[in-house]
Amino acid sequence: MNLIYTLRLADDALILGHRISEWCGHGPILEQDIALTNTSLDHIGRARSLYQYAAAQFNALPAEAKAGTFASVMLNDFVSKGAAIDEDDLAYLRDGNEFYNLLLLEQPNNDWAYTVARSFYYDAFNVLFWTELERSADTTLAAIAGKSLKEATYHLRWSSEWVIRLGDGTEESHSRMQQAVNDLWMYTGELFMPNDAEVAAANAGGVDITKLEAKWTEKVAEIFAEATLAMPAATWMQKGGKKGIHSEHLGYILAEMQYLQRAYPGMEW
Amino acid sequence: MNLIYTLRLADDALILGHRISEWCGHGPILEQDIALTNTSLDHIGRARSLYQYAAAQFNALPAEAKAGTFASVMLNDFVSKGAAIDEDDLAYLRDGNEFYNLLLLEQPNNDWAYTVARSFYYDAFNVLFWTELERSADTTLAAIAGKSLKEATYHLRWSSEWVIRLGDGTEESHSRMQQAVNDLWMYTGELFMPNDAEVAAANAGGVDITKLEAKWTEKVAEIFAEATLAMPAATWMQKGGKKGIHSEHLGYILAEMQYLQRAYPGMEW
Amino acid sequence: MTVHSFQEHFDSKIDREVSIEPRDWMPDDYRKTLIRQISQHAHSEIIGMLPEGNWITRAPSLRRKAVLLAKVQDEAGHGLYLYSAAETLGITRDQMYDQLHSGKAKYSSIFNYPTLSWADMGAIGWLVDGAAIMNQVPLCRTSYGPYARAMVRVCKEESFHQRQGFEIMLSLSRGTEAQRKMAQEAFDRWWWPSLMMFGPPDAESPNTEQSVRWRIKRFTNDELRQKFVDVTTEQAKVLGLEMPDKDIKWNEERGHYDFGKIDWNEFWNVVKGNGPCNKQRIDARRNAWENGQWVRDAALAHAAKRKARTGETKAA
Amino acid sequence: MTVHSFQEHFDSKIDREVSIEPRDWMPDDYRKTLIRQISQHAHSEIIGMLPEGNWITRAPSLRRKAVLLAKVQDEAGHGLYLYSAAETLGITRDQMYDQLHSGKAKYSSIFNYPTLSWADMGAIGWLVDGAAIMNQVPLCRTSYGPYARAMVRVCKEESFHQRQGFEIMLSLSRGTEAQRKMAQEAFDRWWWPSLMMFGPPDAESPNTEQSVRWRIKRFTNDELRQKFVDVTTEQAKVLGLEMPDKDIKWNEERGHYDFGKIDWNEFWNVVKGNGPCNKQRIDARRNAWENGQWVRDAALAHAAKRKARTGETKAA
Repeated sequence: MNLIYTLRLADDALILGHRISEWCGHGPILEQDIALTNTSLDHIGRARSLYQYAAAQFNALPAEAKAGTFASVMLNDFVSKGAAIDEDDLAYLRDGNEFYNLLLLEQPNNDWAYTVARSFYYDAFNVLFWTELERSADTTLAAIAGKSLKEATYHLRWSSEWVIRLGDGTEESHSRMQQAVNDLWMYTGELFMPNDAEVAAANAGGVDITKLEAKWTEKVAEIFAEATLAMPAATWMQKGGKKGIHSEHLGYILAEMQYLQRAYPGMEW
Repeated sequence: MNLIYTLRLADDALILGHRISEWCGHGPILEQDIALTNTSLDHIGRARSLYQYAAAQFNALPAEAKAGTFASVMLNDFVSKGAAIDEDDLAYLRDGNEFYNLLLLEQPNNDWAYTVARSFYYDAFNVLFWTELERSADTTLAAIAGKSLKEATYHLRWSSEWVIRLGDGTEESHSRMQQAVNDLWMYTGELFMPNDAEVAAANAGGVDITKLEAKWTEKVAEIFAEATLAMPAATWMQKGGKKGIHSEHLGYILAEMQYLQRAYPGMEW
Repeated sequence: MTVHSFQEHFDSKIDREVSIEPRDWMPDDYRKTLIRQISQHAHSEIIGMLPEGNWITRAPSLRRKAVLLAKVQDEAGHGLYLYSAAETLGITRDQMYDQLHSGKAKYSSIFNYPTLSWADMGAIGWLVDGAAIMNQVPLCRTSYGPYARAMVRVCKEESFHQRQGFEIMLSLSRGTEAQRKMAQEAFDRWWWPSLMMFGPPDAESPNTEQSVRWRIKRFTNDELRQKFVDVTTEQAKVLGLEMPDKDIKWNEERGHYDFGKIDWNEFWNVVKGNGPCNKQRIDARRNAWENGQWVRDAALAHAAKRKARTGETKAA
Repeated sequence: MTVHSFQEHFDSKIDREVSIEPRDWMPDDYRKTLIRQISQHAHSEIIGMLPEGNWITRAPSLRRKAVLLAKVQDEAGHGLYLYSAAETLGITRDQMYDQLHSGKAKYSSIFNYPTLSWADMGAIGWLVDGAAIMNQVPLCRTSYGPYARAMVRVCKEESFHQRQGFEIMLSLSRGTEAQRKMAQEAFDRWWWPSLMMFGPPDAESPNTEQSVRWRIKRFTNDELRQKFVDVTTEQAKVLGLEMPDKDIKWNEERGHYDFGKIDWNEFWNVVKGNGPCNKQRIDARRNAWENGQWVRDAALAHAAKRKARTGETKAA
């Protein structure tokens, strides 16, 4: 269960890191291109630490348990040969229905306002989440949380500033920013809907993500107020990502991301 | 050599069919959505006939020759197991540098004008080309050419009409159409630049594509005149596709197109 | 004739199962109901192109790619017949598009679910087209002539699509373990939304009675749904797939399969616009429309120029 | 001082290898030449992000992905230092962008070639960064202070990138047969364009003499090119790759490798805008710029509002 818990966090990091990396070379301002690439690097770096930990957990499983963990063909082929898996096998050889990232994070970049809104919603959650996870009894996760908290704090400052700048900028930027926070609102509910692994973690004394919503909403409201943005209206919340049921976007992300590993199986790069 | 010749024609058909199929469901006019999907089907259908023929040629080779034909890992793995290959292995398991389609055909759809211009340049060539190839001593190719000529004749009528309609439509459509024919002009030279397989074919009494340029230019000039479009200025012509050196677009096409076959190797669908 | 006698004449045609044709007198409500239903149906075909169109570039074999392309093309064709049928009732295609793009018009909610694997192409053909056919076959004898004739063509092609979908599922379920799982997973995701395609339970379906009278509807939602459950449960056995509903059980007495509770809360939410892909679908169509404006403008302008030139030639 | 004595003072600094700083007097030609060269260099870094950026989402391992991202980020950083250095000479960054987007300014032609396989990430690091370093190391001691200081940072990072590129090539050439072929093919494609990076042959390079005098240039194109051929030929042996030039041969007498004829026709065509990706690269940058206009406008507007509010607060 801890394995899926770890993987889910890793998938969040990889998929958001991927999306943000699509901006590289195409940002509106050179300094921001650099800042965003830096953020992408933080996410990819966190993904690596988490996948490494997940791989270690998997490799420590008894053979029978290993065989039943994943359905993805190429990963299972690899496992069935008795080889130990590593971070890349988890990132590159799982199919979409075994990715557990939030729907929010796979949504397209669209424009700068959407990219900022997506990060802002996630960063605001992350600061609360890593603060809690840093107290985890699992020392590996606690260590990752400590580092991630520092990064998330910085990310949140950046995305908050941009929410405010665009919200309280020009008429056009205000309307684009409002549109972005409205359109992405339906993906924020999933932040606080635990999947089985997260329920189990909470029951075992880990982070109870359902308890983070109030503080998160408070933070969002605070920044939106400064940004002169209206809080989005209550809506039906989308879910599924945490259980491997995604939007149509993830398939395209993976087709691109995993192509080389799939086309040249089992090679070292 | 005939194998590469056949494959090249198949690749043209598949890649253009793929690009056109991207419009399906997104066309500007429902009737045209249907017309374009029909064209895509023609191209995919031709690709199938040609890949089937190429696969038969390959399967008839002695084992040593087979081993040296392709470099693509998954295709070679397949071949090395002694299995006969089929149309899908050729379409889905070759890497980009073993695709020989024209650079023109992998260019993005961009807008309706670009899509029309790309097809027009190619259709005008195809009518001339299939007319010649229909007389081929290779009865399989001759039969495919006969069917393709009928289709190409229809395709050319469609694309010519649209060149004229947009060229001689509104100010905006005129300027978009002119831009499209100008921008794609640099990819038309390759239509008449034979690769080794085409040189060998011409030497053996097959179609000499270098001889088709004059008639092609005449046709293009005729339609552009009716469309009130200026002939694009002479420019340096891009080449490489026919030798497997493509633009950056092909890699993305293949990552998407081949993903499933790569992720689930060796399965029947 | 007075309005009263028009009405009598109309009613008698309905009773004798004679077709109502575009030039015939018809009650306003009949016209409105038909426009709503036919245009919804046309929109469903057009929106329905998107979830399947999503896999054209990724189809796992060239044969499957060609078949899928042809299928999506057929859907465009269905849209075309149906828009034409609706136009005979005095609404233009552009008006109907406008209703679709502005969110005023509805379309089948099933297309607001995402297509997530190749097996979804099988599941949609098998289940969604299967359910559509059950809904639509009775419409081949519906009272309004142009609609009935359009439905004859539509149903013929859709039963072909349904067989193709079933065949995809069969290939997968007889394939590798991974393919069987892919098929099962798609079945699991599409099952409940397919049941919802028959509409709300009869008790909550207000239009049924009048529609039955007009032969716009010939069976109730629940009747059709039951038939679908019965047929599909048998087909799932052939495929060797597990029913996604643990409560499915043969009821000897009723001569039907009993089945579990449908989550109508989800249904109404998707109808109201809260499905996973509502926004994405409408955005895609609206973008196609808006990005195509200059193309349509050009086609009109060119046609006008041609006409003017022909006029000049004639005048000369 | 008279202009004459300004010139003498400047010349004497140049002779004594003393840095020229932004506030110092300098000849117009010197200023113009530097603006042209530094902005071209900055543009090359920015355009250079694109061919490598093309593989970030497709990098074959997470480690390689992170390293590539960091590298492209470094290039953005180099662009930033260099634009700043150019700004000290009295041109704004927006003016320089405008020159780039309008096609008036040049950038290194090498970035007009497409990146077609993962091995291109190796080849670019190894060859393109390798050639760049040879061109640039002498600039660390160039006469204009801000440029020289920027180049110290740039060269340090680029030699790191060059090693990373070589390491990618090494992994591939020691990998499977398919990987070795991928590496060889990339080497074949990037070799000649890399040689062209040193510019036209000395005989056809008009600015050299003056530039050498100003320490904007310290070696001639042909000198640097020869050095590159000598070094790279040895490195190719370590990689076990074949030289893409069949005429490469050690010349005992010269103490250098002889090499084949460069296709200058291709070079000039790419410079003139006819390379495989010239249009694509400029379009990408122009799109980024145009699509970012509203973002920059918003940032300015917000900053102005903030400032106004702070002013009000102070005034109050």
